[in-house]
Order: sequence, then structure tokens, then C-alpha cells
Amino acid sequence: MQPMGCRSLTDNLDNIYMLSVQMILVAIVVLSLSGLPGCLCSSRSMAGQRIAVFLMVLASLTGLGGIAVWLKQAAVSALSVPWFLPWGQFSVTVDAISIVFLVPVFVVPMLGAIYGLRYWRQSEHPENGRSLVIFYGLLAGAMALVVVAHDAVLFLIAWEMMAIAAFFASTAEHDYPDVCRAGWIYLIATHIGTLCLIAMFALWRHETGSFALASAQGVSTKFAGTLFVLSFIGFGFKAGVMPLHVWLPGAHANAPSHVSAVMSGVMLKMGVYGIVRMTALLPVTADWWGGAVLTVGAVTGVAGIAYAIGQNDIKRMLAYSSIENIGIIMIGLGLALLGRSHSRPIWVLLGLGGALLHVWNHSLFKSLLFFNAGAIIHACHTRNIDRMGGLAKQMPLLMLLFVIGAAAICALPPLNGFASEWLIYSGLFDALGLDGTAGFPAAAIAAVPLAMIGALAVACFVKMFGAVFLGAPRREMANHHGTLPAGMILPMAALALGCIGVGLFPMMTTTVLDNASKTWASLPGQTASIASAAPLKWITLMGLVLVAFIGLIAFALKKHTQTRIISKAGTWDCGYARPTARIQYTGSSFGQMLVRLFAFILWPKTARPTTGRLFPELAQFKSMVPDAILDRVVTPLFGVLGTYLPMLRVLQRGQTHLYVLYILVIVIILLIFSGIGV
Amino acid sequence: MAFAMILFPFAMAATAAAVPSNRLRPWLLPLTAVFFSAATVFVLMRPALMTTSPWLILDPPGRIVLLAISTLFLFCSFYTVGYLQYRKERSNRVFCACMLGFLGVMSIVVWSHHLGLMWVAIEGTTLVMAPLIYFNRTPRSIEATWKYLMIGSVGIALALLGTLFLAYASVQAGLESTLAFEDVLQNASLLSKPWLHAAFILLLVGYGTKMGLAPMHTWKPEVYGEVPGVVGAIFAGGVTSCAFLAVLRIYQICLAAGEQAYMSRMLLLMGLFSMTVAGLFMVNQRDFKRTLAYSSVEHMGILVLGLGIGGPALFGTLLHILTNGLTKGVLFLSSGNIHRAYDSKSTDVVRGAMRRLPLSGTLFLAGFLAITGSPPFGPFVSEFTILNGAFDAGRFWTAGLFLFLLLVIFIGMGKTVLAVVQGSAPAQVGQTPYRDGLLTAAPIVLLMGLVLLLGLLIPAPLNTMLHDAVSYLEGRP
Amino acid sequence: MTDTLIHVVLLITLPPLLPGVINKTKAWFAGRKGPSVLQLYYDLIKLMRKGMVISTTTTWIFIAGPIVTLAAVLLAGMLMPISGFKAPIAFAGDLILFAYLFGLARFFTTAAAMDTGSPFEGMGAAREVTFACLSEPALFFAFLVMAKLSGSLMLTCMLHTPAGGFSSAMVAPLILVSIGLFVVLLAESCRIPVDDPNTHLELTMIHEVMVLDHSGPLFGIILYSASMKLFVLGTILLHIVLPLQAETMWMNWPLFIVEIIGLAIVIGIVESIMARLRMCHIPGLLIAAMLFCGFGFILLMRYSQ
Amino acid sequence: MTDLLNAVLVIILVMNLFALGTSRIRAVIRTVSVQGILLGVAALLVHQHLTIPVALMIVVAIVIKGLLIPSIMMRALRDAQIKREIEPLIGFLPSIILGALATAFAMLIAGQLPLASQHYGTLLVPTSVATVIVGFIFLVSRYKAISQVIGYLILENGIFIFSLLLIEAMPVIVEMGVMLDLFVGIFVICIIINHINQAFSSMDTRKLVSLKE
Repeated sequence: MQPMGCRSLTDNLDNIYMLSVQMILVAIVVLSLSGLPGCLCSSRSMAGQRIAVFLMVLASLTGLGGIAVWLKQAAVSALSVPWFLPWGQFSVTVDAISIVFLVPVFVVPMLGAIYGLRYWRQSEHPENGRSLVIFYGLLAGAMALVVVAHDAVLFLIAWEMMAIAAFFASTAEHDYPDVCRAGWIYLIATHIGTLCLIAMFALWRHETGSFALASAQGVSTKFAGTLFVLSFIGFGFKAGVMPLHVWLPGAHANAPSHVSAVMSGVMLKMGVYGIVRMTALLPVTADWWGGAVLTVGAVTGVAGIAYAIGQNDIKRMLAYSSIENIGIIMIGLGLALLGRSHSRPIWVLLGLGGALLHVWNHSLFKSLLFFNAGAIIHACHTRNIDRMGGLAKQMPLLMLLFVIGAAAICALPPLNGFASEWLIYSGLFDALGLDGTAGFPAAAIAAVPLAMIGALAVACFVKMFGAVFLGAPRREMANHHGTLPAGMILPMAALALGCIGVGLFPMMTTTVLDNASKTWASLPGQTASIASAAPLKWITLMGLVLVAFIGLIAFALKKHTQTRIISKAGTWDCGYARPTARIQYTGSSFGQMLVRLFAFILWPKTARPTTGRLFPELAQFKSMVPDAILDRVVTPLFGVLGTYLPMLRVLQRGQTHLYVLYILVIVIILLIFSGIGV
Repeated sequence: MAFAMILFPFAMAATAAAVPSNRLRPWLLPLTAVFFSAATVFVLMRPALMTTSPWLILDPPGRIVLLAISTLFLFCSFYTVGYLQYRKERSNRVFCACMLGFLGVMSIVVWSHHLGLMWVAIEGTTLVMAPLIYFNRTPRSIEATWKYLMIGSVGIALALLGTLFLAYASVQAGLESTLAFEDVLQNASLLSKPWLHAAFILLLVGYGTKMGLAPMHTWKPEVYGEVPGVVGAIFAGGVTSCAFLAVLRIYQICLAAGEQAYMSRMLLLMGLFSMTVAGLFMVNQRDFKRTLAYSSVEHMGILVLGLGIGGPALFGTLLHILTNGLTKGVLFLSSGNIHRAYDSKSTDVVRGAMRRLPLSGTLFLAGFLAITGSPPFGPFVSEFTILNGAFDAGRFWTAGLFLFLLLVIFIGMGKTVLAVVQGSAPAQVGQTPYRDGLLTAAPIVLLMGLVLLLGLLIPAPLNTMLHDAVSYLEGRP
Repeated sequence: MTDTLIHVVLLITLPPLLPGVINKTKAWFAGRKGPSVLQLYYDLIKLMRKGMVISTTTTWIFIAGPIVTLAAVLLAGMLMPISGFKAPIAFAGDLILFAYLFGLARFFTTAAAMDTGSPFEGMGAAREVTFACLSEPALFFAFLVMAKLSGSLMLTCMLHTPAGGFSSAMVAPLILVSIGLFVVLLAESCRIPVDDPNTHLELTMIHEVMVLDHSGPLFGIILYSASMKLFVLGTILLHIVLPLQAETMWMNWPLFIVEIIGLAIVIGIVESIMARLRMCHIPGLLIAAMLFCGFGFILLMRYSQ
Repeated sequence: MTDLLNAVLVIILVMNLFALGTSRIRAVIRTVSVQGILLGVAALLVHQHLTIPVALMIVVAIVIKGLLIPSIMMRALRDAQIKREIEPLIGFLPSIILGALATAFAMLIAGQLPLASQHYGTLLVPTSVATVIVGFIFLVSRYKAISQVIGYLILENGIFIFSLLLIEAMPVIVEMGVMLDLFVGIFVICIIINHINQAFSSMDTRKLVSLKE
């Protein structure tokens, strides 16, 4: 992906190729600064937020326009101006890969901002509303910059701006200890990641001689491996790959819902972008890269969704399911890497194509679901699904949107999740070596965990759906906002339409995906396009047929039952005299069997009451699924260090004469160290 | 010119001692600082003025230190006015005089091109800072002053011994013995090695004590914990930089003597050790001012580490003098405000600073992010350059250790800082009247702006200054 | 064209026969006369005539459940080939759609069960999704094997016997896979030993308990699509177990009918000679099935190297 | 000439040990002041041909080290009304032994360091190193603030002894600066001691441990 030369800003202002880059840059600047005008307005008024949202919408539309312009000519367009840092240049490049990731960056935050206009009214949150608006905009802008940066230093700066903005945005309510803790864990995790990246880029410069993120196929295998590992760890932290995901559930659960939506729907993908970008630049020769990514992906996927089933906090469930989806993306990416190392274009096409399409899809349905969760929390004033229930009656529209999102994330036809997973499946099956060639059957086995993920996802989202919307309300929902404001519905509706659209007409996306995979790897004989590799038009057809069947049957049934008596009665109580809402199957009880099944990875905590004696008093049974890595490995480790390291403080007990002694000692040590033959 | 820049602050100090009004006196600082900074800029633009006498030359490294300190002092002086308005209860005569006195002594250090004179001046800084530590007149501040004086004097005594060794190195080599920097540099290669080595060790330890390298850093947490924020800023950004300049001179001599390998071992050892100690002592640190002290230890370590790596890392090291100084200013001044507002330094009491003091709290947090090397702030640029230098020098393990220690320090420091700024203030906090005022907040904002600027671009003149300094250090014309 | 027509006709008419056959077999084993083999047809007709009682707790999901299920199973039936003939709908990768259609059906069935708010139906739904998580992987292992054998991603080709029959090397994997698939078939269509369709204790049931509240035409649809699911999965299994080919093409139709009825009888026999497993042992059974298929795949890979 | 010088230096060494050994602070201060005067004498001995500035410097040294500083310390002592050092960290006898060891060690080190031709045979280097180390022992082992100052003074004396080696190298002005710094330093320290005495009503540095981790 060589940029078309590096011209200076002035002499390519008139160049049509540059138009798209310039539009995108403008969008980035406006997005990043969108919150600042609000500082002039009162922090209790809505004015600031309104201005910010207006600017964000404007900027995002500009950015999307830039993407459209780019798609017209679909050539790598680069822009670079000299920059007064010890190193190199301010240079940005827009190529097919950037485009793929730019789309969600410009779509989701915009919708989130509109949603936030109703969900997080600055007038109702004077203490944090303003800073939230500022950092929300900065987050969006920084992410866009990350995607187009073509210089390692610029990339790092954008990357850290993104991380910090996300930190401030997600800890908006830092009065609550949980929020602080989650933010702190996130900050540590992201910093470790950044340090890995810093090391990686320093090594990169040491190897390639410059910070330009230009193709480096000449790098020696050893260093390529090191660079790959460093970047996979560094970006893996952001993407939330197991076991580097520790920060993710807490941060997502404690952030305001529209921030969670952006973090989960877009920011995690920046980690994916990083891996995709680096693997595009590096020479992929060894097939352990692909194998590793594939394995990690499979583990991440299954473990992620298993954890999701174990939770009862709606946003934690969604967060873990994001981890699962990252796993799916990694499976696709791993297959593509194998395709690179075995030079099998078809695997690259299907693997990378599926992964990138899933990036889009996940950003659609996951932000839809987070918006939805926000509305639910708004209504129920709790995040614990075991206390909800029967919401469908109050909010039928919300339920419809939820069903679409849930079905999509379970990859059920005819929605978009199915399209991308179908591509990945096809690629995995192709890895069997169907056309008699050797193939890489070990990779094909990944189809099995993928299937398991699908089934578990159904379980997870039926649990959530049932516990939140269906059945009877478990406790009288305190002060409902019976109807949702349109400002919150519209963004969700837009996303839902996106899910349906991509699900029914996936071939609309193929040109971009083909471009991206060509940019990613140019293998001999890589002329085929995804459309030719996998008959996507059939997906459309099947989707329509399915819808038609459902319609027909429903219609027939309606016609048929018109003449019949339809009587209403209470749910059959199986002869139990006085059923109450509390005897319903809760989310926890729904997931309990699976939790026990997966106990070997989940390590659930259960507190059993001991009712041995006669006349036992009131007892209660508690069970929860904490994050094994975080709560059983990381936290204890830090605890131990926190208790034992401070013991060194005996060295600083305030006695001056000891301090003088240290000086004498170090002199002697240095004399010895320098070889006291002086 | 040198005399002007040296004598003017002393004259102003004398005036400050003479002025009777407790209210007007502080304004002498901004006045002096403005003129001094103007003079600094004036000198930096006219190479002709940089040589006054064989003993008083403003060489390239000196320029950078001068720029760093006078900038820091400029902002601190305005802050001081604001600060002293809250300390009406006691006379600020000595305080102002000593602040100005420091400016004078500092400019001797920067100008002096004679090792003996430099030693005298640096000892001078020790002496002028002592009354500033003692400003609060509490038993704790007496103790702090005592420790500072004892440890500082012992260190400086070793530095003197080292200086004498260096002089003797030339005598023993049968040369005309001298301490004039240029002459020593001229025939550095002829110096008698054993004496040179011994001298290097003593000077490193001696001036290292003033810098606050571990394990000679022991005075730092005690002192920084007690002094007013602005004095802390002068310490962490000014005094330490002066001492580092001294180390730079020694480095240059040993480099000229072809002792790079020998030095690197020592410097890397001291640097990494200082960073380690800083990191370990930051863990679960309750007193946020002590945390800043350890952060200062860490950054002295980074400077020395940069020297140890040498060659490719020198640029970053010199830049780090500037970035570290300014960022330390931000941190100490804002922490001073927070301390004033809560009347406590313990994170058990000090919470929710971002709610209580939106400006100072945010600046404190931003300063933390900057000092721990997050892009896009100045320290990131310098530390990243040092890291790249380490890679270019092929010192991969050093680089790895460096990054790891940075992580440890980030975690250690972050816990304290976040505890301070986040959350909501506990109820029982005594309601002090303090609110961020123009004079106590604006300077910090501007400093932060500078730090951010240095992270985004390095002005061309500064760039050339740094490059000059590097080539000067490496003895290239 | 005619083949397609016959396929559709069989798909729509034949399924209700299978439960009848199964029950007849069981009755015969128990020495009873038992209901007519056409019993389910009668039941369906009766149910269709009835009205409906709908719980006040429910929403449209309750009604959507059976409808979506039927649609999904129907489409799955269209994807599945019958003996030698090409399936009405066939394209590369249709096997994945096939599998996920059952996922779709499961989503809405269980959701409809949760919709009633009845604890028992929730219990059933939980069991349904839990066991599916184990049977799906087994199914996909089987798919992998078939795909490798046939070198195609199209059910029609995958299930079509290669010209020279299977090489002896392939027999062992195929046996393992067909055992696994048979267990999956029993689990998915809720037969003993996994589930007991005609028990009357809600606590022990899986599928039946989920539909407690459905009545009249809706219940009819449910029973019908359940039998169709049995039919579809059975047909898949038959392709692997008995890849017989009549010498003349049209003879394949009657042959197939005989085969499928035979399968129903086998299931009946299994149901009569086995007892229902305890709920806590069912995962073990399904994991065993998964391992069978998995070993089959690994064996196959050994051979194909 | 050299023998005479060495004799003086030996006396200085002995005084170090004496200072280490005695518990009467007053006596220690006297020892140090005498040491200061002896240093001046040594300077004269090192210098065959005397120049005005050097002579001046020697006089200053004698005045400051021998008279001024001791008198300041005496006053501080008077204000504090203390006579004896409390039982130090390292007892008196052990610290004498340590001092002796230090002297031996110093001889060893000095043997390692090559000397310029004109300095062969002088004990200057070992004496100075030994004195420096003795100063350190004082600083480390004594509890009374005043004794620590004495230790610092002994340290400075050691350094001064070394500076005799290159008395012509050091420009007088610098020497003056050094002297001045030393003087002011001690002066300030004594002021602080005074304050310590008022604030803690004692000179025991073990009371100065409120600042710590």
C-alpha cells in the first residue's frame, strides 16, 4: 500500500485525489473540537451539547462524503506535510483498509451523539455533562485520525488521545467507586498496550529506518515475528482479546450507554485495525502467526460468550458478547493470515472479507443493543436483568428493535451477522482443502467453536430478551418513562435498518471489501472477488424466501383464525394455586445450566446457605460469575505487590545519619564496580 | 552580559530585602523574571554576547538550561505573587530575597566555565534554597531544612573532592594544573586515568546528590513534602537542572578523554537504579507531594540514563531537561493549590479535586499524564527519543527495562493521582476559603500549554539549539 | 421439475407419518394396539379446527414462535436433498444456512416460551438452548467430514454418494459420524433418551414443556414443524447411513420412503428399549456424540494425509 | 621539609582518632579547631616559596577553620547547654577502631593512586582520605546535631588537605569562594541547630524523624 508519493500540502490542494483526504481531515478536526464551543455556554444549559451534536453531525457527514468521493476513484490517496518533531512528517493516507474502518467511526459516534442529546442531557448532568461532550467528540476525532495516520508518531499521538478521551468519557460519573475502579483498570491496561506499541514502533524504525507506516516486506523474519507479537499484544489490549480483556467489561458497564456503544462498537475495532494494518505492512511468511490468531480468536469467542451468559448485569453481558465478536473477527483474520503464508488468495478473501464485514456488522448491532440497554436502564433504574421483566408491554417498539439487534448478533438469517459469519465459515471449510489440495485442516476445526459460539449466543440473548422484556414485571417498575423520546428511537432505528439492509443485500459491500483485501495482501493470482468466491446473491435470495415464508404462514394463520374464538387467560400455572411474578425463571436460573457446564473456564462463585438444623431461619443462595482473569489473577497479584513492596520503606525512616551512610556506601560500591585498581 | 545577568538578580534581591511593604515586595519577582527572561532571549539570539570572559561562557548546554529555568521561573514568579497573598500572616522578605538570589546563583552556574566556580555556585544554590524550605517555620520544616543541609553539604563536599581529583589528574599527568573548563577539555585525553575515574565517581555522587539520584535522593521526599508548591517547582525544575548541567560537564570531559564505555556503565546503573527506587517507593504512596518527589527522582534517573546511552539519545536527554522542568512546574504548582484547598497532603482526605478545584485538579491530572510520557505532551517526545536512541545504540535490554519501569511508575503514580482528583470530597474536609485565582491558576495553564506545544512541535530555533548542544557535547565543531 | 414437486409434496405430507410409526412400534413392543399411524394427521386437523387460548402475559413473540419455526424448518427442508435427487435449493455454503435456520427456530421457540412467564416453560427453554450448544458442534464436525469427503460445500453434493461408493478407508469415520448424528437427531427432535414426548411431568420435559401454553392452530403448527424437523434430520442421517441407490432414478422415491419409515421404526425401538436419561446425564451423552463426530473427522484427516 | 609535613599530618590523623574517642563535645570542637590551625601550618610547609595571595589564603583558612567556626559552634553549644555526646550509634571504642581501620584502608587506596613526582613520600593523600572517612564515621554514628556538624567539618578538613596538593592550581578566588561557602554553610547549619534546639528543646537528631515513609 504505497502512498502515491508524498507531496506537500500546497501543490495538491487542487488535486481531485486529495479532495477525499481533505474532507476527512476537516471532519477529524471538527469532530475533535466539537465540544469546545460548549465551554462558552453555561454548563447547566443544553446549548453547548446542542452545538456539539450539530458540529458532530456536520463533521461526520463531511467525512462520509469524503469516503464517497474516495470510493469514486478508489486509489490510495496520501497527504503529508513536514512536521517539527525530531522525526519525520505529519502524513496521512486513505486506502481501502482505512475506508473500511472509517465508516463506523463516522456513523456510530454521530448517532450516539444524537442519542445522548436525550439520554445524557447536559442540563440534567451539570457536573459532568460538559466534559463528557468534549471528550466524546475528541474520542471520535482521535479514532478517525488513528485510522488515517501514516506516520508512527502521529499514530501514537492519535492512539493515546483516543485512549485518554475514552478514559475521561467512560469515567464521567467518577463519584462512584465502581466507576473509578473500572476507569483505573482501563487506564493501566491501555497504558501497557501503548507501551508495547511504543516499543514496537521504536523497533520498527530501528528496522525500517523511518517512522513511515509504509510496506516493509524486507524486514528479517526474526524481527517481523517480534514486531507482530508486540503489535498483537499492544493492539490486543485495546481489542479485548482474551486474556487481555480484563479492562473491558468494567469499563463498558460503567460508562454512559452511548459511550459504551462507541467504545464497544468502534473503539475495540481500532485494536483490530492496528493488527490488520501491521500485518498488511509486515511480510507474513510463518504460518504460526495465523495459527496463533486463529486459536486466540476461538478461545476468546467461546470464553467471551460463556462469560456473557454468566452475568446478570445487562451491560456486562453486552460487553462480554463484544469480546466474543472480537473472537469471531480474529478467527477470520487468522484464516486470512494463513492464506497469506500459504499464498491461498481465497482464504484471504473470505477470511479478511468476513472479518471486516463483521467489524461493520458488530458496530451496527452492538451499538444498537447498547443504545437499547441505555433506554432499558433509563426505564428500570437498574442494570440487573433479574429485577426487570415484562418491559415489552410498556415499550413494544424498543422490544422490536431489541429483537432485531439480538437476532443479528446471534447471526441468525436473514440479518447481517449471518452474512459475515457465513463468509468466515466458507473460508474455514475451504481450508479443508476441498479441491484436493493440502489445505490446512487444523484451521477448519475452528468452524466447530464458531458453531458453538453461535449456539451460545442464542442462549445468551434469549436469556437477556426473556429476562428484560418478556413475562410479567418482576417488581413494579418505579416511575417508568412509558414512551421513549424519538431522539433515542431514531438512532436505534437507523442502526436496525442497517442490520437488515446489510443482512439482505451483503453484496453491496463486496467492492470495498475486495479493495481492502487487495490492499492487505497482493498474492499471485488474486483476481477473484468475494462475490465470486462465495455466492452472496443466494444469501439475499434465501433471506427474501424466508421472509416470504414467514409472511405467508402468518397471513394464512391470520385468515384461518379469523373465524375462530380467541380467548384470553392467565398463563397456565400447572395447577399451582397462587403464582406470582417472582416464580418466573430469572436470567440467572436460565443461564445456570450452561454456567455449570462451563464451570471449568468460568469458575463461578456460589454462596450456599447451610440449612442443617431444624427450623432453619431465612437463608438465601447467591451465585455470580466474576471475571476469572481479573478477580483471580490480576487483582490478587496487585494486592500482594501492594502489601509487600511498601516494606522497602524501612530504608526511608527519617534518620539523617543513615542517609549519609547510603552516600558513603554508593561511593564505595561504584569504586568497586569501576574496578578499584583505579 | 554575563555580569548583567548575574548581578541584576542579586541587586533585585537586595532591593527585596530592603523594600518594607509586605504587599508590594512579591511584585519584584515578576518584574525581575520578565527582565531576566527578556535578557535570556536577547542573549540566545546574539552569539556574540555569549562569551564574556574565559570563565564566563554560555555554551550550548548552558543555553538550554538557562532557557528552561528562566521560563519556569517566569511563571513561578507570577504564581508566587498569588501564593503569597494567601500567606499574609508572615513576612515574605527572606522568601522573595532568596527566590531572587536563586535566580542569580543559577545564572552563575549556567555561565560559569570553570569547574571550581561552578562548584561554588552550586553550593550557593544549596544555601539560598535552605531558607525557602524553612519558610513555614514549623518543626517539620526545620527537620526538612536540616536534612537537606546535611545531605546536600556532604554531597557537595564529595563533589569538591572530585573536582580536586580532576585537577590533580592533570597535575599527575604533568600538565599545567587548572580547572578552567576549556583547558581541561583541551587535554582531556592526557589526564591520568585513575584520578579521572575516581573524580568521575565522586562528582557523579556529589552532584547526583543535588540532582537527587537514588540512593542519594533521601532528602527529596522529605523536603518536597514540606515546601510550598512553588519552591518545589523551583527545586524540581531548577536546582536539579543546575546539578545536571554540572554532570553534563563531567560527561563531556570523560567523553573527550575517551572514557565513554566506562561512564556508560555507571550512568546506566545509576539511572535504572533511580527509576527502580522511584517506582518502588511510589507504590501505595498516600502523600501526593512525596509522590511528586519520587517522580522527580525518576526523571533525574531518565536524564542520567539518556547520558549513559549517549550518542543518539543525547538530543532527547537535553530536550528532557526542558520538558521535565516545565511539566514539574505544572505538577508542583497545581499540587500546591490542591494542598492549600484541602489543607492536607494525604489521599485519605484529599479526594475529588476535580470537583473542588476544577482547574487545578484537571491540570494536576494532565500534568500526571504528561510526566508519565503519554503522547501528545512534551515528555513523551523526549522519552521516546531516548528510547529510540537506546534501540539505535543496540541496547535492547536497557530499552525494555526502561519501558517496564515507566509502566511501574505510571501505575504507582496514577493510583495516587487518581485518588486525589477523582471521586467526591469527603464531608469532614475543613472548608478552606481557597479557590483558584487568576494568579495561582493562569501560570499553570500557560505552562501546560507550553508542555503540550513541545509535544506537538519543536520550534526550529530550539531544534538548532539542541543540535548544537549535542554536537558540542560530542566535541564536534 | 417433477423431482422438485415430489420433494415438496413429500416434505409437506410425509412428516406427520413418522411419529405415528414410532408410536405404533412402541405400542407393538409394549404389546398394546396403540393409536393409528395416521394419528398425528387426525390431531392436526382437529387442532386446526379449534380456537385458541392466549395468555394475557404474552406478546406477539408468543405467536411468532411457531410461525418462524415452521418457516425455518420448511426452508431447511428445501435445502436438504432426498436420496439421489438435487435439492430444490442448492448453493455452495447452504449447509451453514441449514444449520443456522434451526438456530433461528430455536431462538423464537424459546423466546415464545419465555414470553408466557411460566417457570416451567422457562425451564424448558433453558434446557433447549443448553443442549443445542452441545449438539451444534457435533453437527458441524459431521459437516466437516462430509465436506472433506465430497470436496463440496453444497448439501446436495455432500450427501450424494460418490460414484464408486466410499473407499473402505472412509467407513470407520462414517460409522463414527453416523452414530454421533443419530444422537443429535434424537436430541434435536426430543426423543428418548434425551426427552420424553409423552410424559406428563413438566419438570422432566424439554420440548413439550415449552409449548404448554400454545393451543389450537398454533399448537398444531408446533407439532407439525416438530415432525418435519424429525423428517429433515432423519433424511440427512439416511444419506450417510444407507447411501443406497436404485438402478432406475424414479425408484429412489419409494426406496426413500421405505428408508425413512425404517428409521422411524428404529427410533421407536430405541425408545422402547431405553429409559429416559436423568437430565444431568444428557450433556454427557451429547458430548459423547460430539467426540464421536470429532474422532471421525480426525480419522479422516489421518487417512487423507 | 617533607618529614616535617608528614609529622604534622600524622598528628592530624591522631587527632581524628582522639575526636572519635572522646565524648566531651567541647573537647572535640577544640580538637577540630587545632586541626584547622595545623592545616594552615601544613599549607605553609607544602609551599616552599610563598606568594602574597597564597599567604592570604592560608591566613583566611586558619582564621575560618581554626577560630571562627569553632567559636560559632561553641556558642551553639552554650545555647544548648549540653556537654557530652550521648552514647552514639557506634560506641566510642569501636569508632576508634573503625577510624584506625579507615586510616589503614586509606593508605591502601592511596597506594593505588599514582602521584605526581613532586609529591612522592608525602602522606597528603592517605591523610586526606582517612580524614574524610573519619568525617563520615562521625556523621553516621553520632546523634547530637552538633557532633554531626563536627563530622562535616572534619570531612571538609580532609578535603582541604587534598587541596594542598594543588594549591597553585586552584585560583585564589575559587579557594576564597570555597572557604566562604564552607563558612556560610556551617553558619546556616548552626542557625538551624539553634532553631532545632528551640523547637525540640534538644539536639538529639533521633527526634528529627517525623518525616519518613
